[in-house]
Amino acid sequence: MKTSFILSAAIAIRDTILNNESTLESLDRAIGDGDHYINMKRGAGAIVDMQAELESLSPDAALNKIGLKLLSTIGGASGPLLASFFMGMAKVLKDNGDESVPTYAAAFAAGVDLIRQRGKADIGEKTMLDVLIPVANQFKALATANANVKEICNALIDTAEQGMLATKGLIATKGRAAGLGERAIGHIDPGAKSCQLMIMTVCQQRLYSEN
Amino acid sequence: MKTSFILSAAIAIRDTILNNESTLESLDRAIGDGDHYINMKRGAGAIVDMQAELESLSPDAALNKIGLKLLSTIGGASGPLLASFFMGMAKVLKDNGDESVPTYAAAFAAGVDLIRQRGKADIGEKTMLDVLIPVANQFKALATANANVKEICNALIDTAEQGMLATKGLIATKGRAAGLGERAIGHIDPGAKSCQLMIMTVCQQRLYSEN
Amino acid sequence: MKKFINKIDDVLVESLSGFASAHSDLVSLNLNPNFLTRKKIATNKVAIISGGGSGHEPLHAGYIGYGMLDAACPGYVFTSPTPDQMLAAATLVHADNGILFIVKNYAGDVMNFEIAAEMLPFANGLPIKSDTVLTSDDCAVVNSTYTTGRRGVAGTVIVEKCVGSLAETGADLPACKALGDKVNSQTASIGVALTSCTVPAAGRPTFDMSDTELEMGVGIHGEPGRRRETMREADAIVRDCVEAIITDLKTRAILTSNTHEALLLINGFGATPLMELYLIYNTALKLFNQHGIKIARSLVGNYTTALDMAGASITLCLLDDEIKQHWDSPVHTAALRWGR
Amino acid sequence: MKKFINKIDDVLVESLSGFASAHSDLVSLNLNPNFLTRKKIATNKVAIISGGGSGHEPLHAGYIGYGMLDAACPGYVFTSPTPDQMLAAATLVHADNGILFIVKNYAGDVMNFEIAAEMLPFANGLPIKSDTVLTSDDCAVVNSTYTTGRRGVAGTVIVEKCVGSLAETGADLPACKALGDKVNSQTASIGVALTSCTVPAAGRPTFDMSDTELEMGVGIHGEPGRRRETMREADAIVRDCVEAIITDLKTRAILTSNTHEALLLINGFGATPLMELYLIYNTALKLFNQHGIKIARSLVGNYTTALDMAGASITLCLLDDEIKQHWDSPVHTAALRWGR
Ligand SMILES: Nc1ncnc2c1ncn2[C@@H]1O[C@H](COP(=O)(O)OP(=O)(O)O)[C@@H](O)[C@H]1O
Ligand SMILES: Nc1ncnc2c1ncn2[C@@H]1O[C@H](COP(=O)(O)OP(=O)(O)O)[C@@H](O)[C@H]1O
Ligand SMILES: [Mg+2]
Ligand SMILES: [Mg+2]
Ligand SMILES: [Mg+2]
Ligand SMILES: [Mg+2]
Repeated sequence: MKTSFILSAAIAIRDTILNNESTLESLDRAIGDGDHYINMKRGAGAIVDMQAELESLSPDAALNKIGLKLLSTIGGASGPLLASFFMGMAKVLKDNGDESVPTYAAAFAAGVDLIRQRGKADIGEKTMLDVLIPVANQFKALATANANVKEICNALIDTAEQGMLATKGLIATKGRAAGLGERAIGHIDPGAKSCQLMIMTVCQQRLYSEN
Repeated sequence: MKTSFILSAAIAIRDTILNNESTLESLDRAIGDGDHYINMKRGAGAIVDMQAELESLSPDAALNKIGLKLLSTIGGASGPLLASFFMGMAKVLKDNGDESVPTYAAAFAAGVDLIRQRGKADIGEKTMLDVLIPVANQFKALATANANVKEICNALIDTAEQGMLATKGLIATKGRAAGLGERAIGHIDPGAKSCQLMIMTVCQQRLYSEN
Repeated sequence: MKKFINKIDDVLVESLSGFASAHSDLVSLNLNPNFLTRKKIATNKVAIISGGGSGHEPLHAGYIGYGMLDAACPGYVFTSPTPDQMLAAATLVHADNGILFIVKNYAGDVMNFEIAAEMLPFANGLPIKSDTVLTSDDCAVVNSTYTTGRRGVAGTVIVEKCVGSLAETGADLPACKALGDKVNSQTASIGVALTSCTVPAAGRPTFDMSDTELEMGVGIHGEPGRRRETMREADAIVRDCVEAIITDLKTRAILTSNTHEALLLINGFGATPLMELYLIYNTALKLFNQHGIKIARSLVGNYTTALDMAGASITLCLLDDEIKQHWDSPVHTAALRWGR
Repeated sequence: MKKFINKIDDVLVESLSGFASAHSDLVSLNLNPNFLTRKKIATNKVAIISGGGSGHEPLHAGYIGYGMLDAACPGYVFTSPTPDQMLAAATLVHADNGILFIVKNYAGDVMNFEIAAEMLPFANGLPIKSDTVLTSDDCAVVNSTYTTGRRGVAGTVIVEKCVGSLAETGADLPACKALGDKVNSQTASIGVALTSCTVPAAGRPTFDMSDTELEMGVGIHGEPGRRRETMREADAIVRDCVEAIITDLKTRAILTSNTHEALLLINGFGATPLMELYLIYNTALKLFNQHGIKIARSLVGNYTTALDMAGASITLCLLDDEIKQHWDSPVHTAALRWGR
């Protein structure tokens, strides 16, 4: 992975967020406090704004810096969680180099693991983890099975989408929607949606660069 | 005039006020603070509630008591003004007996005069006085001219209506609407409307008892 | 209309009862006629009594207590109280040093308080002296000899605070009246409504206003103001308010020198969040500074409301040493408290 | 959406600047990262730092000052602040005696403060001790091992007041933490919304609600509550709230004896007039009395708001001598002041 890929992915993510304003906003209005879109937009914008600063860094250093930036920019629940993700990823890349698919998978999993620890949450609690954990698991499995980039990307896009949709049927036991009990059922979790969108965007980006 | 007439007139006035809720309310909403109907209803209701107390009194004593009751019941601008009217009337009746039409006309004029003094207002200022002053003047003139009850009542009903309608074209220089300048034009003054309604009601009452 | 009320006829008494219970250390409530006094009647001072229609809370009952009012007479919502209330309140406070009524300049309030003042000497056979300060700080209504004049709005709080402070020192009735008149004349206010209020008994908004309009110069009863305008950004709205205030103070030759100290009150009408009020303050402060006015004292919050109206008013009171001293002095009421 | 704002991105800083100017005798504002401290940094005491999303004004900055907070970190509207804000604030206050964070129990706030606390020892090379009190008074959310638990709402003000008072006496960090936890556990709140709030950046109401509905158990960010119900008279609404509070305190075995003294806080969410809040108080007082609870202290007003939401919350805090003493002690902040 090159830092330039991170930078173009960041731009693509920012655009995806902006294009999904009403979706993200209405999901968080329904079972949260309505600020998830604004939070994500602020975070994504801040990363795009640091392009110059990131360019010259190694991918792990860039990801770490992205994590720190998100930590001081987003706030709310999603801020520290997404920050943890990038910092967890950065650490694995730093320790293991950044050139093999299994390393990427391990890095992704490490990022998700830090979210898990920070949020004291797990799969099935109607959070972003319902997207991230299945994706991390599948990424690892496909990397181990030596799947090619195209297979991996397509699979992760699907898995993210399924995880996101699955949150619809769940009662929340973490985050702001946890107060809602049964009333949360029928609504997709906003954090799950934004993570699904980001995964989709990065995978598509990777697929394009493949062609 | 008998006290019994005052009592039945009070009931008729109360009913008229209740029947004109939306008219009175929307007039005061437009150029005032929206409470004129509530104020009039409260006052009229209080008088009806004191029937037992008033029955045994002479007409002048009853009117004086009505004035005092309105003073402590209505509040706002209309309270002290209407109270003044009844107390002014009562004084003339007390001093002059209560059996001649000219006395009634003088009493009415005295009541209106007290309103004028209390409110420091005159005709043309877009207040209840735009109804009351013309009515008082005409009442006096007709009484002097020995007009009969029917003529007087019909004339006063018309004059009250004209005075009320005339407030529509005026800029207010007294009362709450005085702050509005040109914006008051096109709206009938609520106090003028309620006075016109009350005069009409009493005159009709008198016309029925004539038949 | 959605409000926390039971029967409409009970709103006032239930609310007053709640107020009196919540502040039972400070006030006593009398019902029928309705008035509130300090818990401990103060003696050897001019008694300061105010009152007016309800719906402007914390005005006036919230200002009863040490350093401010001795009693307050609440009328029905937006309806001035009746003379019997003022007489009963006056009879209960210590009146040996006379009574000063502080009355917002509305025909109804003026007349009802006037009648009370006329009846006062006969009320309990004692020759009680009284005088009245009419507050008329609203510069939205341009004064003229043809009108009953300007309305009393949020500046009333400053008058009550300063006069209350002076009365506490044992000053006599003419001195209290003089200070009240001075503070009133040095004060100018203007209000802006973003929504109407809803009188409970009426059950619907006093006026209609679209989502793209505002009412410039609105009264605290929802009376229409100078004009209906297009909604715009806060800075532009505040600028117009500040200009109106400056023009008023200059026209009345109150603001003459190039620099002046002042008290700036940003008052919420009931439904406007503190966040917005402080934003208004931020802009007003800068604009007044540009006019050479140094904001030496501030007050931001809901002090003279119009039920559930969204909107705010800006009040500027030019300070001199006397007014400043009486503004700063200790006060202990439900809504304004410092120094003790 | 009609609000007194300019550019949406500037709302927070403009409002904070206005607040800091209006209370320049009390607070200092630092921008980027955003935090406020007391004007005069207090020494030789545990520093009490709170913070949270904006839109709940006067929470928290309005409670900075003698007897309450040392600093507050405001996030964007309804969004918890970020760790750099807390670190910067902690670095500026006197931290020799340690820092107590008071944090409303929301995932975002908890995590951001947690990270700040973790980073604190490394922030300036000094071994700064810190601890955290999580407030969780909202009994609308039934606690369970499966959830992150109850939300912190208006009871936070009582925790901040009492802990702030204790810290002022020179008590150490564990003592402050213990009092905060105790006050929190003895407190229960529940809120009712009559309208939604509108987040400025969203530009439209967080939820839709018809003219005949209310939201029982709403959160202070407009989070849905226990259930959508039919609008009804105040007494019936208040009765349900009181029952919820009593049930909660009994279920948690906090309310055990037959008689108990308590503090009753009726908190407006931003757009509800004082008149209605006192009416609610009146009913709540009677109902709690019927449950053997004597209301020994009261607070009625907008203390923990949800922008422009019409609605109110009821908070009951069971008092003991220690809590009462710390509630009564002098406090001098923008929004709560007595005794000095
Ligand atoms: N403990 C947690 N673990 C994992 N994800 C969480 C947790 N709490 C909240 N989230 C995620 O955060 C999202 C909300 O983010 P956001 O709206 O930005 O913050 P906030 O809830 O503070 O307003 C939720 O939709 C959920 O996916
Ligand atoms: N100075 C005055 N002289 C005569 N009538 C007046 C005067 N001021 C007000 N009014 C009358 O009182 C009416 C308003 O009464 P009301 O709504 O009950 O009182 P308020 O204006 O105090 O709310 C006006 O429509 C007007 O007719
Ligand atoms: Mg959110
Ligand atoms: Mg009226
Ligand atoms: Mg009125
Ligand atoms: Mg949030």
